[in-house]
Amino acid sequence: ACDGGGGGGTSATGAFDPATCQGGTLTVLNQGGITHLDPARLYTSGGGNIPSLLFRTLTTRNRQPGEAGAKPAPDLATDLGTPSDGAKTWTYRLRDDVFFEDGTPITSADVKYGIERSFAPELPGGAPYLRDWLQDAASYQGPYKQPEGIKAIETPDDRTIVFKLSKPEGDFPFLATATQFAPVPKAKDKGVGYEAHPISSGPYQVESYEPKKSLVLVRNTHWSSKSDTLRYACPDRIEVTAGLDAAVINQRLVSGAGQDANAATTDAPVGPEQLAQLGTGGPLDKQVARGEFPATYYLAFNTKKAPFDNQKVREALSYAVNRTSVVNALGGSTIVGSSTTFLPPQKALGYQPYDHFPAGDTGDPAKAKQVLAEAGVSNLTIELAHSNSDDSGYGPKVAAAVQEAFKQAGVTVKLTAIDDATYRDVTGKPATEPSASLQYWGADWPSGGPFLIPIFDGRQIITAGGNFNLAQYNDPQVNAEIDAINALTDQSTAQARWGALDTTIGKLALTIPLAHEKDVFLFGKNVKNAVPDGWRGTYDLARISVK
Amino acid sequence: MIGYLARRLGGAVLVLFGLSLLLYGLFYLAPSDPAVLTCGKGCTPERLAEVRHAMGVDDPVFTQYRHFLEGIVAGRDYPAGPNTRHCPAPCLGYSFETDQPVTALLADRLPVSASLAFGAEVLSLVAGIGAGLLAGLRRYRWLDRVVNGLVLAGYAVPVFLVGLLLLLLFCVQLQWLPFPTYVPLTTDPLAWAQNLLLPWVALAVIQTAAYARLTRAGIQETLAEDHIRTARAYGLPESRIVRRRALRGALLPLVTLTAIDLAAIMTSAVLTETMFGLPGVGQLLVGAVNQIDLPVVVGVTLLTGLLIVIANAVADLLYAAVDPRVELR
Amino acid sequence: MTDLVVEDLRIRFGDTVAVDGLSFELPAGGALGIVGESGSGKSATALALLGLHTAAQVEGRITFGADNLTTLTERRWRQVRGAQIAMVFQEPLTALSPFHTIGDQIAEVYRLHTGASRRAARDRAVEVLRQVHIPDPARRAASYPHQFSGGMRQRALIAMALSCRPQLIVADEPTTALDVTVQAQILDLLDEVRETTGTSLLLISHDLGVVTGSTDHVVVMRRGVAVEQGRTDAVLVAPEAAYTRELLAAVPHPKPPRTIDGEPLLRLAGVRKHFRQRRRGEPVRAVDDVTLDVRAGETLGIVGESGTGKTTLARLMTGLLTPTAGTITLDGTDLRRRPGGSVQMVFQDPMSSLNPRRTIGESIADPLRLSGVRDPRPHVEDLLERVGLARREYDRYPHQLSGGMRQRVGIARALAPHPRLIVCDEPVSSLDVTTQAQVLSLLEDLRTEFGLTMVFVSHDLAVLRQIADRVAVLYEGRIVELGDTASVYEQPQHAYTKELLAAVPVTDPAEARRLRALRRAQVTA
Amino acid sequence: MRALRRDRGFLVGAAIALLMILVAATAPLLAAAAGQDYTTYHDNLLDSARGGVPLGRLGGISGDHWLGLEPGTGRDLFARVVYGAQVSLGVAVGATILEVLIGLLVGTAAGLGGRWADGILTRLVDLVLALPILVIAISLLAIVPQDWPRPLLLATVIAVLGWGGTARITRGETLTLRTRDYVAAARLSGAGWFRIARREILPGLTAPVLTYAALLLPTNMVVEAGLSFLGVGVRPPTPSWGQMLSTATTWFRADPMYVIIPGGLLFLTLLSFVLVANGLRRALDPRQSEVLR
Ligand SMILES: Nc1ncnc2c1ncn2[C@@H]1O[C@H](COP(=O)(O)OP(=O)(O)OP(=O)(O)O)[C@@H](O)[C@H]1O
Ligand SMILES: Nc1ncnc2c1ncn2[C@@H]1O[C@H](COP(=O)(O)OP(=O)(O)OP(=O)(O)O)[C@@H](O)[C@H]1O
Ligand SMILES: [Mg+2]
Ligand SMILES: [Mg+2]
Repeated sequence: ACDGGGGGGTSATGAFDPATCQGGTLTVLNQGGITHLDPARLYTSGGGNIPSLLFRTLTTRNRQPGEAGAKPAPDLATDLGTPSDGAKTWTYRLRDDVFFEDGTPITSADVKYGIERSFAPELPGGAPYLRDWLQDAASYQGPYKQPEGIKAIETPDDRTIVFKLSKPEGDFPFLATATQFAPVPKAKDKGVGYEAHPISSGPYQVESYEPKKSLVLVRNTHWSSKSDTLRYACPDRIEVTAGLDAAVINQRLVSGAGQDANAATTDAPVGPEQLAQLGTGGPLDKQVARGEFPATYYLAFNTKKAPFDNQKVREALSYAVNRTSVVNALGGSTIVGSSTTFLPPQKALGYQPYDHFPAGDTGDPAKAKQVLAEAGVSNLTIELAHSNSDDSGYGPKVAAAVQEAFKQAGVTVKLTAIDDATYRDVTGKPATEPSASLQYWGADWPSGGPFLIPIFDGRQIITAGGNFNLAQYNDPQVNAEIDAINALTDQSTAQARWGALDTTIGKLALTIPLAHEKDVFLFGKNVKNAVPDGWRGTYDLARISVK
Repeated sequence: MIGYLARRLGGAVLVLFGLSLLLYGLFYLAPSDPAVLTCGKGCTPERLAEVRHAMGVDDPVFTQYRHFLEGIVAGRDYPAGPNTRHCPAPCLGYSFETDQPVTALLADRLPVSASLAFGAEVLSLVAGIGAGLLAGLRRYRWLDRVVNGLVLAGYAVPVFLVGLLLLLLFCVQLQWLPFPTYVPLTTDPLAWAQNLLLPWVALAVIQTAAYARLTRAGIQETLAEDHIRTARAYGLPESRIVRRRALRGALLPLVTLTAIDLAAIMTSAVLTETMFGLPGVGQLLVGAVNQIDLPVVVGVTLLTGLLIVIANAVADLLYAAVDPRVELR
Repeated sequence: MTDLVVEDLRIRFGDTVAVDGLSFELPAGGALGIVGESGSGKSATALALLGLHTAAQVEGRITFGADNLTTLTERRWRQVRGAQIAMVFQEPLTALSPFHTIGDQIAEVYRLHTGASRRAARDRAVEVLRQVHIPDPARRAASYPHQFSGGMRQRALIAMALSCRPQLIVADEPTTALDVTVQAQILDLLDEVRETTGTSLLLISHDLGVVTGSTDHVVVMRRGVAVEQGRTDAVLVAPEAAYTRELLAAVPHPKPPRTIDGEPLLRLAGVRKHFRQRRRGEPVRAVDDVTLDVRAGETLGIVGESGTGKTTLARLMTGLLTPTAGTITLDGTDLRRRPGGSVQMVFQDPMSSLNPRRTIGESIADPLRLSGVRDPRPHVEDLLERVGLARREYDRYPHQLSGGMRQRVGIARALAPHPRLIVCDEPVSSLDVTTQAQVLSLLEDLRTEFGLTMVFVSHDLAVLRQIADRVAVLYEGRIVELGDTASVYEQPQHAYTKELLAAVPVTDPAEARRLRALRRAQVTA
Repeated sequence: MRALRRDRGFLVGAAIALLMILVAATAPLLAAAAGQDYTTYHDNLLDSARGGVPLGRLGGISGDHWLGLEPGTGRDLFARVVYGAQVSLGVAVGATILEVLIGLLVGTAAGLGGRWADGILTRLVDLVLALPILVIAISLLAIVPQDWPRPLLLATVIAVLGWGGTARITRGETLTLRTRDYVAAARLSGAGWFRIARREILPGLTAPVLTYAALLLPTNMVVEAGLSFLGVGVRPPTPSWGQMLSTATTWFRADPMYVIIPGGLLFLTLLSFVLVANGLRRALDPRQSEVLR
């Protein structure tokens, strides 16, 4: 059932020559806008699509299709970093030929300062890992209140930067792709106002920026393709328009009138309108990129609450679920695939197929009833929380599909809608956590760790809020295994053990995996080299050409 | 006149005050915490507390509201990293979500909504009055019937249905028009109009129906008035009577309506702006509500409330200007 | 040369026949009056003379000079209207366009018919305004109609009629909406205009007194038919048709004097009622320092022109309004503490005084129910019978009754709770003369039968003379004269009372001429 | 009333409106008659690879599914449409009734009350009229506890924000009615304000308020549809026409029937109500009837 991730569709990449792709204006049509352009405040997996046009980080996405693309690659740094002290210390050396948009060379102090800024409460929103991973950083309040800086980051010279971690983290090269690892010149830092014009280290710089509305990028003349082989930076100019309706975006990409022929999108997957025209051999088949971003839709049980403290009940419901209806509710089999595993089917994450509660695609209500009877439970009524918005992927439609499937097994489901904006807030606080809820989890980087640790590591149960271990599952053995895998710096060994761990935990039915994401994106008819990468499943703006 | 304006202004301030208090109250009662969204995924409780403090949402609601009022009157200073940011009066604060000053956001979005409302209003006035006149003068009975039918149908179609049909017909099927994007009037007037044409039409449908109906009724009503009979009794030709006498009386109610509607359209364009992806005030608001972006929600609401109040005052002034009988009180 | 000849005029609105075979003649320079009660087809006839009917079928012949008006084209009509035949309408408030200045409206008509220059037209407008005695006409020409009083508006309309020097002016009830004094002025003006310009005048009115002094011929209409016509002197002095006699008989006549020295029932001492105005400035002193006793058993008349505070005073007396200053006592106790139903009122507008959504029986029964009567229906039916209505009218709704019947219902309702005092605010002003006479005699009968005390408010001196024992003359909120009816009428003391009396239209042609002369003398003096 | 019986537009409108009300009232029976309910998924009848479009022609219309299927879920469209009628009409009618009640209460109180009461209530009405309704409705619906009965809540929210017009009209009418002489007559016979309001004023308010309410009904229906369109309307699996239309926007070309059926019904129902309102106004509003005479 798995096509191994990424790289389904587009034309042969062999014909594409990055050396002659330069020129033209690329239009990007997006639904949601960029709310922040400050590298400290961005939370995008692997530096995202648009930010990485501006910010170079210590490491970056490898931007290859398929499995190869799920690996980090050196960016500002000369390599993926040198671990020592059992992966508790990571040392990077910066390249010599990297400059800010004003021509000043980038130093290790700039990288350190960039990271320190992300600790300031004035600049919230970034990924939380560094607070946890760096030694004694949890209470650091940023350079404005504590100018002395973080001790755990050392810059012995202008080119070298050393990170001291509190525990072994083999995934550090993945984390170093985050925008928090982008350099920020202290002299240019305006705090909250910095994002109006962040100083670029990448191929483009900001010409104009209005949050959630528009962003215009032009070439950064101090960037050179010699120093950066991953970003092709073909268009001379990139104009992002945000706040559009998904259906409108896709219609525009299909009709391709005027400048729309040179358009692409980073956040509007195809809708049913276009799906009907895809795969029919029509012209649209040449304008589509199919990939897979590792992400899972699942149903989470709160095992601290009855009846889900009873494993049999969880198993019974795992039998009852009808994945076909869930897939249809999420947009059909072209843009989601049904899942019986928590890890999405990608090798980089360590995916190992399993189906502990085989019930076919449409569920096995008879078996579910039987298991419930075994457990001595009858006339079961449960509550299921979901978001009030279908855009989230855990909205009313999926909830209704689950409700209907459970009804077949004699289980009554009362749906509780929670406002989308507060959904994570409510479900992430054990005090307010519902007994069962629909959830979605995407990888911050393509590795088993960020997928399994927040969900199943017992030490990650945060009672005050922001918790993702919704089962509130705490097994010392599992915790120990997680630590052991974290210390591995060899990815293939790590992958195998993540997969095994997932298979083991899956037996407990702490969650019901429902489906995994697939990504089908259209692009304008003049757009070339729109190849989905293996990391995010979508094409990379840094490699697209409109010439 | 001055006294009148002063009284209107006083009333407006009261209404706006009530509105903002209401919103603060509502948001305070709401279970959602804006800091959670700002802080992002995996935010620890300690970090959340810090962020909440930095955003100023850890104060009691009355303190927050007081700061807000002070900001409007005297401006406010906000912590912003290495230095503080001064938000000059009338300060509506900074967006929780994007950290932009709300006043700037509003100033940025207003032209879009205003263009939308203005065009739609002009369109519906022209079409509505035209149709209403044709029907009201009853030169041809069948025309009256047709217009009447269209008017009723106009009342019965929701904006989003019209918008959708228009998009599909003109942008997808026929491709006569571009998918609407906002081009400022000052940049390219032609592109401005071309892009806004469909949203205008979509928004104008209901208004057109209302205007047609009003004009039709107004014309018939004035034509039945005594002074029209006088004009006839003194041999004035019918066309002149219609032009000089009846139109004035029939269009008078429209004058007041126009100003009020202009404000009403601007505030109710949420659906249209969302559907056509136009970056106007309505779209700003929908996003802000979803993101619990209190300063923006309050700002938009105050702005729209202010617009309605101003529109009402303008309507009264206009009415007094066109109808010599009216005196401002 | 320009005789107006109407032959066998028939006007039909669908099935209703408004005018049925009317014929009359109006010689050049003559003045013809048409009188008749409401709905008798007067306006229909006037509109036919100008070809202004849209919904009606008009048959018959109307010749005006050389033209047969019934066969004119619309084009030719437009040349006739305003230029040869001009019309003055009843409602001066609505007959002028509110959006244009008086001068513009007159000038527009003038320009249309003469093709004069703007300037000349403006000058002509000022000229005719001066001719109708608008003070400072050059300035007032720039005023809008709402800035004119009712009388001035009517003058402006007459000025408009004059502007193109027509051969005929048709005036349809030109004074009905005006005060008596103003009415007299307008009638005098029309007369003067006729004399100075030589136009003929067709004057329509429901009031015999109005046509008496201003016309030489009169047509009496009833239900679309002329029941009598002839020289005014002849018809009014020696009527032939029964209907004309009825009309003349219905005109109020002085009643034999009665002296009443009862105890004061209602006492008003220094009563004022001021209404604050929306715009800053002096409040309206609707009633200003009125001291007055209503004696038990008498009928006190209160007379005054529009806006002098009659209604306000009446409402004060019933307790519907509370005075700004002063005291009102009923039987020695403050009026505010009166028992419910002890003071009742009969209102002017019979349409608005009955709830259109309730049967008339229910309306009358209400006060009875409130005073604790369980089953008021028989009582109410008795009352209905007493005021001259059938018992079964109980279940009918106001709109199913005629104006006179409605007024009877209003009286029955006032009687129901056995009040000590009934205040009648212009109870007959909106009724036809004949109906008016019936209602007045009903009131008089009831007064004697029940020994009622009444306050009777009216603007019509003749009516008061028939019903009141004493009369108070109200002028700008003050009582300027108070005395026995006979003495007030015969030896008026106050100048205003004199003016009022001089303006009263009378049905005796000789008396009418005398009064006109008197007024002329007053004006020139 | 006789005028109404001769008004063809009114008769057609009333017939359709009655039919819709009947459909809404008997939704469970109708769905049962069709052998369907509005929650069951028919995944086997969908083309999952094409996003979940119903298989077969015309959105899957068949003997079993009279109006076809809902794309994406395969729920029976006929059942959903008739239940949707219940919600759409129920919310609109409920909101209208509430609005009229609040409006009547506030309007008569302001009209009959003293200068102070009138001043305060009129300010309140102005405030309500100045509220950007859609905006506040969205925030309100996001704030209230999610487990409250949704249609009731929708009706309440719409009414709470929308009673200003009724109140204003009621106040105006009351102000004119209270100057009528029959009110004075009632006072003179000793009736209190409450009795006057009930017996003399209220009957006079019926016509203007009824005609206004008749126009409010379709307006409220549009508001419900709009709120559902923006995703804050009724909760699944409860269907409503507005909600269907909002999902339908993504299926426009893939499954036109899913737009045409609820869109057409919404249009038809709104049109019928507008026709009824129009007829009522002509019959009850004397000003209008004068013009027509
Ligand atoms: N437009 C019309 N349509 C139908 N019937 C009409 C119309 N105008 C007048 N009538 C009827 O014609 C008859 C005569 O009306 P007309 O207006 O001439 O009476 P009038 O003598 O002027 O009465 P008033 O003193 O009340 O002005 C009445 O019965 C009236 O109801
Ligand atoms: N409620 C009120 N508010 C303000 N002014 C009022 C009010 N009622 C009456 N007035 C004013 O008081 C004055 C006297 O009015 P009132 O109605 O008593 O006159 P009237 O003699 O009855 O006139 P009419 O003959 O026209 O009925 C008028 O100038 C009127 O405008
Ligand atoms: Mg008449
Ligand atoms: Mg009066």
